[in-house]
Amino acid sequence: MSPVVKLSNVHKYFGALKVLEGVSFEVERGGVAAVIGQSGSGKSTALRCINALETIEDGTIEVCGHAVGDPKLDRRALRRDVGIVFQSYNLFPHLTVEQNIMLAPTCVKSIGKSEARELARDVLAQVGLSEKAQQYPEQLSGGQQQRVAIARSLAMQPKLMLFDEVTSALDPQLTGEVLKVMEDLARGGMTMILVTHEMAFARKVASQVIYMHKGQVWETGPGSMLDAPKTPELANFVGSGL
Amino acid sequence: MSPVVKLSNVHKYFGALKVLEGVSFEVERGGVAAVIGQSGSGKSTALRCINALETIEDGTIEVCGHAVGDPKLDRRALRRDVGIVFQSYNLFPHLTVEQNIMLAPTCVKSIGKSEARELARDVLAQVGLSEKAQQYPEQLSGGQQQRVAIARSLAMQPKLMLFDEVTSALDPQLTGEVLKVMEDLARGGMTMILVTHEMAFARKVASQVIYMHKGQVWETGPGSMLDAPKTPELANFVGSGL
Amino acid sequence: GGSNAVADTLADIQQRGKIRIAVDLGSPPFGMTDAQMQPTGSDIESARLVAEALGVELELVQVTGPNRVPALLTGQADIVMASFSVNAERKKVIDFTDAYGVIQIVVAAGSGAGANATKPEDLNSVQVGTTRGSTNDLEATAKLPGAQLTRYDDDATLVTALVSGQVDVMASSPQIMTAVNQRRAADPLTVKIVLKTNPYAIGLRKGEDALKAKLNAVIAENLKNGKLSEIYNRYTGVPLPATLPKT
Amino acid sequence: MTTPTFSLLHVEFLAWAALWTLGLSAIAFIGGGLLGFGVMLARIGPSKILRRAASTYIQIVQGTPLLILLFLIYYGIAIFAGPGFPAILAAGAGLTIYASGFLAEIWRGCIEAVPKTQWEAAECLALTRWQRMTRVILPQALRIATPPTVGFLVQIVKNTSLASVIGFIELAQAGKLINNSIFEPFTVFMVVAAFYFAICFPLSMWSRKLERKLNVAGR
Amino acid sequence: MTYTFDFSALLPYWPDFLWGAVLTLQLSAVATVAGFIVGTLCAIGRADGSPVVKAIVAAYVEVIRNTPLLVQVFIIYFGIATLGIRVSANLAAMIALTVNVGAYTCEIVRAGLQSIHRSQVEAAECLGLSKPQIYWHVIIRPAIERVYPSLTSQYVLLMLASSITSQISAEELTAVANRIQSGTFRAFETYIVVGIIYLVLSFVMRGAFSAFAHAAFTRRRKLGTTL
Ligand SMILES: Nc1ncnc2c1ncn2[C@@H]1O[C@H](COP(=O)(O)OP(=O)(O)OP(=O)(O)O)[C@@H](O)[C@H]1O
Ligand SMILES: Nc1ncnc2c1ncn2[C@@H]1O[C@H](COP(=O)(O)OP(=O)(O)OP(=O)(O)O)[C@@H](O)[C@H]1O
Ligand SMILES: [Mg+2]
Ligand SMILES: [Mg+2]
Repeated sequence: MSPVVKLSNVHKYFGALKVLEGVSFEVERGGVAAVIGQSGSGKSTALRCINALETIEDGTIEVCGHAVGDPKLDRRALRRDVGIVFQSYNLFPHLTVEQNIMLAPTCVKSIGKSEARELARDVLAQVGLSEKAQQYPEQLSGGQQQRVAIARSLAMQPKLMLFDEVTSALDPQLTGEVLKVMEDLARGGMTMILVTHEMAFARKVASQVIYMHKGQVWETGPGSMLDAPKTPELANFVGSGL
Repeated sequence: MSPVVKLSNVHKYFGALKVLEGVSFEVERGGVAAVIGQSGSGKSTALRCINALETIEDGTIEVCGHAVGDPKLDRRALRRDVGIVFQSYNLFPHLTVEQNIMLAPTCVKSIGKSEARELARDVLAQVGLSEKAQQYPEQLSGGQQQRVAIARSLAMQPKLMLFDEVTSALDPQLTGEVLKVMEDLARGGMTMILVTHEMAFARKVASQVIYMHKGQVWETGPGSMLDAPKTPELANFVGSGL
Repeated sequence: GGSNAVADTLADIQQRGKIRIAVDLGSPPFGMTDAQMQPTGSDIESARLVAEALGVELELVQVTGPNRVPALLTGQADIVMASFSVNAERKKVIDFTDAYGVIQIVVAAGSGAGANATKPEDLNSVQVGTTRGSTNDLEATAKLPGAQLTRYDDDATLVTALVSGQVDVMASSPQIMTAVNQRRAADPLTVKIVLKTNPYAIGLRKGEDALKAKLNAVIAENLKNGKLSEIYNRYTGVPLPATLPKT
Repeated sequence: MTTPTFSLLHVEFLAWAALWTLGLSAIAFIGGGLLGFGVMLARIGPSKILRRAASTYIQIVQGTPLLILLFLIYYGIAIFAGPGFPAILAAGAGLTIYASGFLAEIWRGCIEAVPKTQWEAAECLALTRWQRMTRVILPQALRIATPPTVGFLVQIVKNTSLASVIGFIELAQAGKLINNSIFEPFTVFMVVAAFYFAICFPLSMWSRKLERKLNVAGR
Repeated sequence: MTYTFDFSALLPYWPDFLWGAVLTLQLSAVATVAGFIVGTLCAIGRADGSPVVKAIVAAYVEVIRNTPLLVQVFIIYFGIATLGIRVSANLAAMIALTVNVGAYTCEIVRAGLQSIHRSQVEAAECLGLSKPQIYWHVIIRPAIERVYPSLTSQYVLLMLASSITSQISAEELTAVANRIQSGTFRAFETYIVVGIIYLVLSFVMRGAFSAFAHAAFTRRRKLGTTL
């Protein structure tokens, strides 16, 4: 079985700044990869490259059979297979929760209104927000908004979900709500890559931990690697991080 | 010797809200009064009344010989004698550090440019920022900005200095820098009133502690009073505060 | 530059059953509006005559003085009837029919500056109002080199300036002077110097020989039957001279 | 020849001319809005050439006096499109071009005021460029764009007065005509000014109210 | 198309174009400086004046902003004369443009004044600065710095709008154009040339404004923030 995501020797520069310097890793179907590392180590950039939000200078990225580096890449096809959730939710403020969720299925997959509404109901139930369908984003708490953002991605029934520090703007209680949703997803067999600062969560949910440092994959392995770091950098990171 | 500051039975309302309800205290020349109390107890308001930034409804305030409650008060004369430093620095962003300091002496005291520049050099040395004279405020750290604000007040050679929670926007290290400057000033014999949350500092520097509660001076005495509160409110405050 | 001779505007006019005549409603009494704000004036009446004679409908195209030649060259109008004085510069780019009226260019002044002027030198460094780009402007520019010419966009603005006292001397037609004096009773203008007597005619694009011939015939007939003179007299207060200068 | 004084008849004449001013403004606003929207799309679009062209267009329109623009259009249309073009179309075309240059720039600012992350989020949901624009960005930009757009409408109404120089009879030209028959410049132009004020002031107030509302909503 | 372009006919007139452009720049420069002063004073009056002053300034701003410049030019030129004062067309044009741009400046500067935080004023009060000193050192300078881009656009628009004053015989660029085209009968060519001259003038003006900003706003220069 081929991996869902495969990065090989990816290089990414912002002008003179080398942000990714030969990043390689792969994630199997149903795998949950937790990407950790200091601020500025290139975690978000790696995620954005996987979703073709950034172009790369060198190396290859294959995602669900799409060659992401290829200039002829069909971005919309890629994005039908990949869902991404950001730290800052990015819900559309002028649409209700339900409309937020229905937008992409109706526009992109040309699903009928009523079917899309049913879909919305399903994913909202999945994130535990069935009763908020008619609210506007600003009427929701941060944690609820973040769960709607996840639901919105889920409605496209992606093969891969990317999460970029989805809890770091939330207080501990709200964080708990969102982590629970993600745990459910993982248990349901979704392939996921999550950038996170929640070591405990990474340890518990991730099938694979990727420690990034200075734009490189410094260490990678199962969750237990956090308890026995091989490099001094990870040891230092884990020690200070929690 | 008459006190530098004397408040007698001061009342101050904001509309229906009674903020000061009969506040009386005095500070001798060379004295350092630390005003403590919960948020909303009227500490800042008391300080602003002393400097005629607020008008009072009843009572009298005498500061360096000026009758502050008097409608015929010469505010500019008062302010030549009183310096005040706020929590939010309030430096002028379009002027360099040196220009910030020189502004009032040249405008108000009609001192010549070169003399004012020398003065600026002196007070900057006093707060340990000689090398920052040509920088703009936004190029400085919070602690440095706060020290410039103190220097700016000092340049007017006031007889009394008021400090309103000057360290509460700063992290511990920067707080230390600013407190050191204030300690030096106290040791140099400056009359000072400081609103502060730093109990340890109050205990160490203040010749007199004023505990405000619900718009009144609830308890007052030497620094040692903090170790043996007479009222349950102060006991509670000291207990929770540190 | 200029135009070529392929176009036959007369045929066009007859084909569409309508003639577009450019008039200037800002130059009383040749073109102006009446109390009901309808176009009126000797040029407008004459334009009606022309349209009638051609047996076509009349469409008035409003232009200002400086726009008269461009209106022709760019085809905004078929012909121009707007106290359009004949002069050599204009003849280089457009064509004129025979004259159907005359217009004098005079310097007129009130009791202030220029009151005693009898020759152009008397107007040195005196402020003289005129209409930008008109023959008056050209004439005054040439003959009053020492004067301070103040140029307004149209006659109406010139009249307003004279009435309101912004200028006290004008280089324009006697008809403008009459219009001014109706509003300036306290200090009426009188003619000081006659700079030139100009025939004015219908302006048309070059090479429109058929149209020109037709218009000349219309003018000749209406001069003979006295209609043009009657119109001229009605609006300017004086009859047309017995013979008009050649154009 | 008698010289009438300022009368109700003239006010009525001005009122009719004011209707022409409104009509011309409407043409300019609708035409300018459509053209300006297109220019704005080109200005923020993916094609570098179109972006450059749109930006040049905007700079030229914004850097040329409307008066000159009107002259150019008036004579230009006649030269290129043949004779017989009514003044209203020339005036309408001139004002349309003028309005499009400014509206394009105003609206570009509003669209760019929608956070970049909204574009990204829409992109990540696999929406096409057009869908992103119409479903996500425009509805949000609309809110921001309303106050300055209404504000600009005032500029258009006022600037229709320049159409008088090419012989179009709107409010200002009507004023000149009346003045031409009665010579009371001060009265006539005061009344003309009052007419403009009556049209523009409510628009200005409306624009300000919208702006305040937007600021209170705080985004 | 029965029209042949001929720009060569305009060549002999280059000094006229030049002088027209010079007068346009002069008109704009005077109106810019005077309008800036008028507008700033009005903004202060509106922010800090008595109710009467506030009402007068508000009325001035609203009337000017809601009526066309063309009509303002006529009223001022003929209105002043009706009062018995004779001014030259250039002076009347300058007055009209100043009155006009003053109202717009007032609005822009007012926004700038409002953007200065109260605490800045308080700090200056506590240092004993007098009201005029506070206005000059702490409020106006940073406020102007903040709204400088809007002011720049407004003054460039003013320069373009000055073409309207040709109607009352000010011999600026557009008036020159009208005269030249009626002498050469090359209307289209003339207006194209004049349009280009205006474009150049507006670039020159923007350049001058940014040079001024570079010299005047030392902080921007030092910190490298763009305006
Ligand atoms: N659009 C951009 N242009 C230039 N530099 C960028 C851009 N985006 C990111 N960078 C830089 O790339 C580096 C890596 O950024 P990235 O956001 O990937 O880090 P991160 O690991 O996600 O950090 P954090 O934990 O703070 O989110 C940083 O130094 C950042 O400043
Ligand atoms: N300008 C004002 N208008 C109305 N109420 C005010 C104003 N300034 C202060 N207050 C109210 O007066 C009360 C006392 O305020 P003050 O700022 O003096 O408290 P404080 O002791 O300094 O508190 P903190 O520690 O939070 O600074 C508070 O309830 C506050 O809300
Ligand atoms: Mg990141
Ligand atoms: Mg306080």
